Amino acid sequence: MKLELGYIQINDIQFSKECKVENSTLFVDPDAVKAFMYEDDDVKAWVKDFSFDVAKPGESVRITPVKDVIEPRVKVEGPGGVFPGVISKVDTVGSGKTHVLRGMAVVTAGKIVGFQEGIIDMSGPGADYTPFSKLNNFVVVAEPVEGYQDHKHEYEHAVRIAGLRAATFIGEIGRNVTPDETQEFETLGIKEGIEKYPDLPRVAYVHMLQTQGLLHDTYVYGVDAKRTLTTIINPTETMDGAIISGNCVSACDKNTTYHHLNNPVVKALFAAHGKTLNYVCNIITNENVYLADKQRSSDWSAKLCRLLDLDGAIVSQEGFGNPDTDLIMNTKKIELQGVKTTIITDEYAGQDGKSQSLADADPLADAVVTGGNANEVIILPKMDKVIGTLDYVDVIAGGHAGSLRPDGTIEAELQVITGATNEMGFNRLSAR
Amino acid sequence: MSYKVVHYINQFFANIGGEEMAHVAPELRDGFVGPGMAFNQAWKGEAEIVKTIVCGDSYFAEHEADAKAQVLEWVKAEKPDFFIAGPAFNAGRYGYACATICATVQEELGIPVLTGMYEENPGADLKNKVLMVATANSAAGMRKAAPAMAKLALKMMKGEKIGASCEEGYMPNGIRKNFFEKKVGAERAVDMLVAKLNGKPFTTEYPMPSFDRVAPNPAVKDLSKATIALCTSGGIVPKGNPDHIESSSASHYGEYCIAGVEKLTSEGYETAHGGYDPVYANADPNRVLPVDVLREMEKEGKIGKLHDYFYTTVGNGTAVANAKAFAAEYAQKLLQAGVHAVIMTST
Amino acid sequence: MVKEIERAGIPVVHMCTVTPISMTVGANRIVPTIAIPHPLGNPALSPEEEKAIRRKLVERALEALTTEVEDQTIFEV
Amino acid sequence: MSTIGNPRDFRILTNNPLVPACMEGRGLYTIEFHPEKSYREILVMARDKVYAGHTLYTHPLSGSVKPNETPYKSVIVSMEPHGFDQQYAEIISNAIGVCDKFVPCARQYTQRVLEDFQLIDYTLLCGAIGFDAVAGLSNKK
Repeated sequence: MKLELGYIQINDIQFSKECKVENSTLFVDPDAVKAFMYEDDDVKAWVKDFSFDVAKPGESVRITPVKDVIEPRVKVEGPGGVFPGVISKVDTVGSGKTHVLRGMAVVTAGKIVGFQEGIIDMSGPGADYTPFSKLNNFVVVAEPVEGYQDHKHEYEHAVRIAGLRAATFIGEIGRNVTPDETQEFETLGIKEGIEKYPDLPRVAYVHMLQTQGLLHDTYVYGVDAKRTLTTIINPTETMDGAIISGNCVSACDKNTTYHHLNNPVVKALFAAHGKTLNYVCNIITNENVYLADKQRSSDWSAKLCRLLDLDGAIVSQEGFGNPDTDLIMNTKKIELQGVKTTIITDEYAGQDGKSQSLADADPLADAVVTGGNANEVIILPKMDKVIGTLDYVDVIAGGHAGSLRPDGTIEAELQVITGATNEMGFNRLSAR
Repeated sequence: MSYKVVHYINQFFANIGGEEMAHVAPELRDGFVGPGMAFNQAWKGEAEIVKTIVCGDSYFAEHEADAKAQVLEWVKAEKPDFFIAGPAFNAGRYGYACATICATVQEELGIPVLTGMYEENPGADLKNKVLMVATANSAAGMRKAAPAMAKLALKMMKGEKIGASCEEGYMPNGIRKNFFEKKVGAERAVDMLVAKLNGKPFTTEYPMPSFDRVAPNPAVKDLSKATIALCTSGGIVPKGNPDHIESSSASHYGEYCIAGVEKLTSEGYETAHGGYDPVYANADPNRVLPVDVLREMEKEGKIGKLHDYFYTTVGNGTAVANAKAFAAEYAQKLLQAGVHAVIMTST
Repeated sequence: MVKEIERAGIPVVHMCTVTPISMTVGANRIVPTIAIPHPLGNPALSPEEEKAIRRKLVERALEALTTEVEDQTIFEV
Repeated sequence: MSTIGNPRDFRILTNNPLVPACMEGRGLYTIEFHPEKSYREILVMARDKVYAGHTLYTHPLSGSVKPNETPYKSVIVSMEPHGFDQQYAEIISNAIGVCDKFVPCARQYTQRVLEDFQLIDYTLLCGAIGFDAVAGLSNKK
């Protein structure tokens, strides 16, 4: 399957009645975005209002609490449309051409639950830890209707859809723009691959999806992934939004939809494809709460690795605690099939860095890449402007009592920063 | 004004002689000796070696207590800002001496310390206690080792933030620290996998907690002459828990004298453990720590002696790293007290 | 923790109810005990009987200490 | 780790009031509600069951909300002991170890926040056993 991505560089965002991209500036009409979001019945039912803002790299701006980050894309050639099964029809995506508005993102923010977390600082020390400080962010803050408290499931769904719709609307603006740069990605059929690269090791990416429940879900072609068996997906399908995030907890190591669209493992494997390895496919598997599900899913991961005659696999994780068990089960079982693994995780080694980092361990997991210790404490200075609300900073993960100081600085663990210790290996942060 | 440093080296690096001179007793000299010159040069006047202590490796090994006391006395008198030892490279006894004396100075005098040696040097067993720079396995590595040690030492003297082990060159000491790599994690993962697939060396960024096994020690030959100590992770403490061993998440261990105690009574002892129903242990603490039976057997001559102290921690609540550290610490006390065997009870 | 004592060169016997845990923590000489809240006792018995059982368990532990082992060994009572 | 689990064998250990409120009497499981127990104490109860040979059905660290944040926890173990399983024992004892490495926080939550924590724990539990969380909420007692 072959997909061409056409990158349209966005260096600035301006509100304007006319929607267009000109000289790397996105001009967008927030009212039009709003109208497009409200075309969805669930959004209409649960979201009272949206407000819009733009946050640019280097500004003294803090966005919190962040729900999701989404890169606008539009399918210009080939079957299907972006976010299949959710926004577009369920047709298989991943081939043809897709335009990407690179250098920007749609960020959804606003409270869903009272301990909602996720901070993006656009400057200062916090900005070093989140990849989203380097983007021009079109921020959508959602406000729930009265009485939403008893309907958190529905409201979370509505905000998720609203974000995807905003990104879809903006992506559409790039449909007829000539990309600044294009890049092709292709993986081959099993037999083809073996014939073309007879001497290269066959490698797949075992992609673990957060699937524990409300605020901890991931959707594949619109299907709640906790109700799925471990399966195979083409890496290019993920570039068209086949996997989207419904995960709002543990800001530092949740995979936003932006991460899924720009999966760094997919990128790194394509870079090595045909040179040092033969990139076969992605295997997606879940992280359920029920232990028998874990056993089944990890058995299937190992089984598929064997069936595909792999030599190696990279396993990535999402979230804290429970998924450590899936990570170790997957790794152990895949290694026992004779397939070599490297795993990507992050650590909760305590504020002093002295505790055991993972909730599970196995000697077969001997090649580990870490996204850093999420318990490490950081001081975030006061910002001139807050998009969203600081009401909940004191209750977010990693913040501790008094974490919002009177002078406006925040003392908290890295946990609170969106994407700080990403377990797909998106960042340079590590630990020893 | 420059920082004052005391340097510890062995007879070989002081040019006294090799193995045949390893018996020499500690000696205090003014200024730098041998490898100290390289440190002074690297520090460019910001820090300076004011005294050098030279000690034979065999002397240290055979008269450890005396050697420690002598070194402590000299260091204390000098009141330096920093204490540095070695580098010892692959010399086993020298490495042991450097690590041990650093640990002692750090603990007793509260002075920051640093040493350096080859990672497989037996002295490196103390790497979680004493910061040590990893060096080559022979003195030919001095040209690289000295500047690396000097740089880290100066940072420590200035009280600067110490980065992750791989940035600063010290051996991983069990304390995880964040830093920024040159490549993103996914690229590192692909590089690591390709190395692993090609049978090339790679280094995991997070070594899994040790699954090491310790081989069993030889059996006790004669019980009737043996001193047996009792230890427990069941949290048995004197009534009222005088040391406040927490019921969970214990941050310290208890050491209690039971000399002359015939049996543990519910008036005298209780459990601080939060992880199980305490009713049975509180009603009769011997159910967790069998002092009554062992005292009886001591009287009957079945065992030589029940050790005067027992050691207690709170099992599941204790962080793994802490539990290990506690046990390692009291194991040394038991060893020094001449205990022959231990009965450890767990709930 | 048993491992640290063993590492220091002192033979150690681990008296523990859940022997697989004892295996996991790396104990070499293991004596299974009665129950988690009262490893060396049984409140259902009379004090005399209870002490007799405790004595039996401790004797077994001492026996373990005087037995050479090469690998992790459970000394059933 | 082989037991599939019949709902009749589910013993739900919980300190979350939303669990009995939404689930009591709506399935074959048994709910053991311990409002006075802490998050950690629920884990310890589960551990003692597992040590006594009961099956651990759900992961004790369900959810990404950290143990020092949410006061609520629900874990399912078996009604009957089916034999000691080392893997369950490791999972539950590791979970207590993880719980202990988080710095305790003495934060006072508002009722709203507490309810949100209850909701998350409840929905994670529902997800694990296929109980319709939304239906349960709309029939809340």
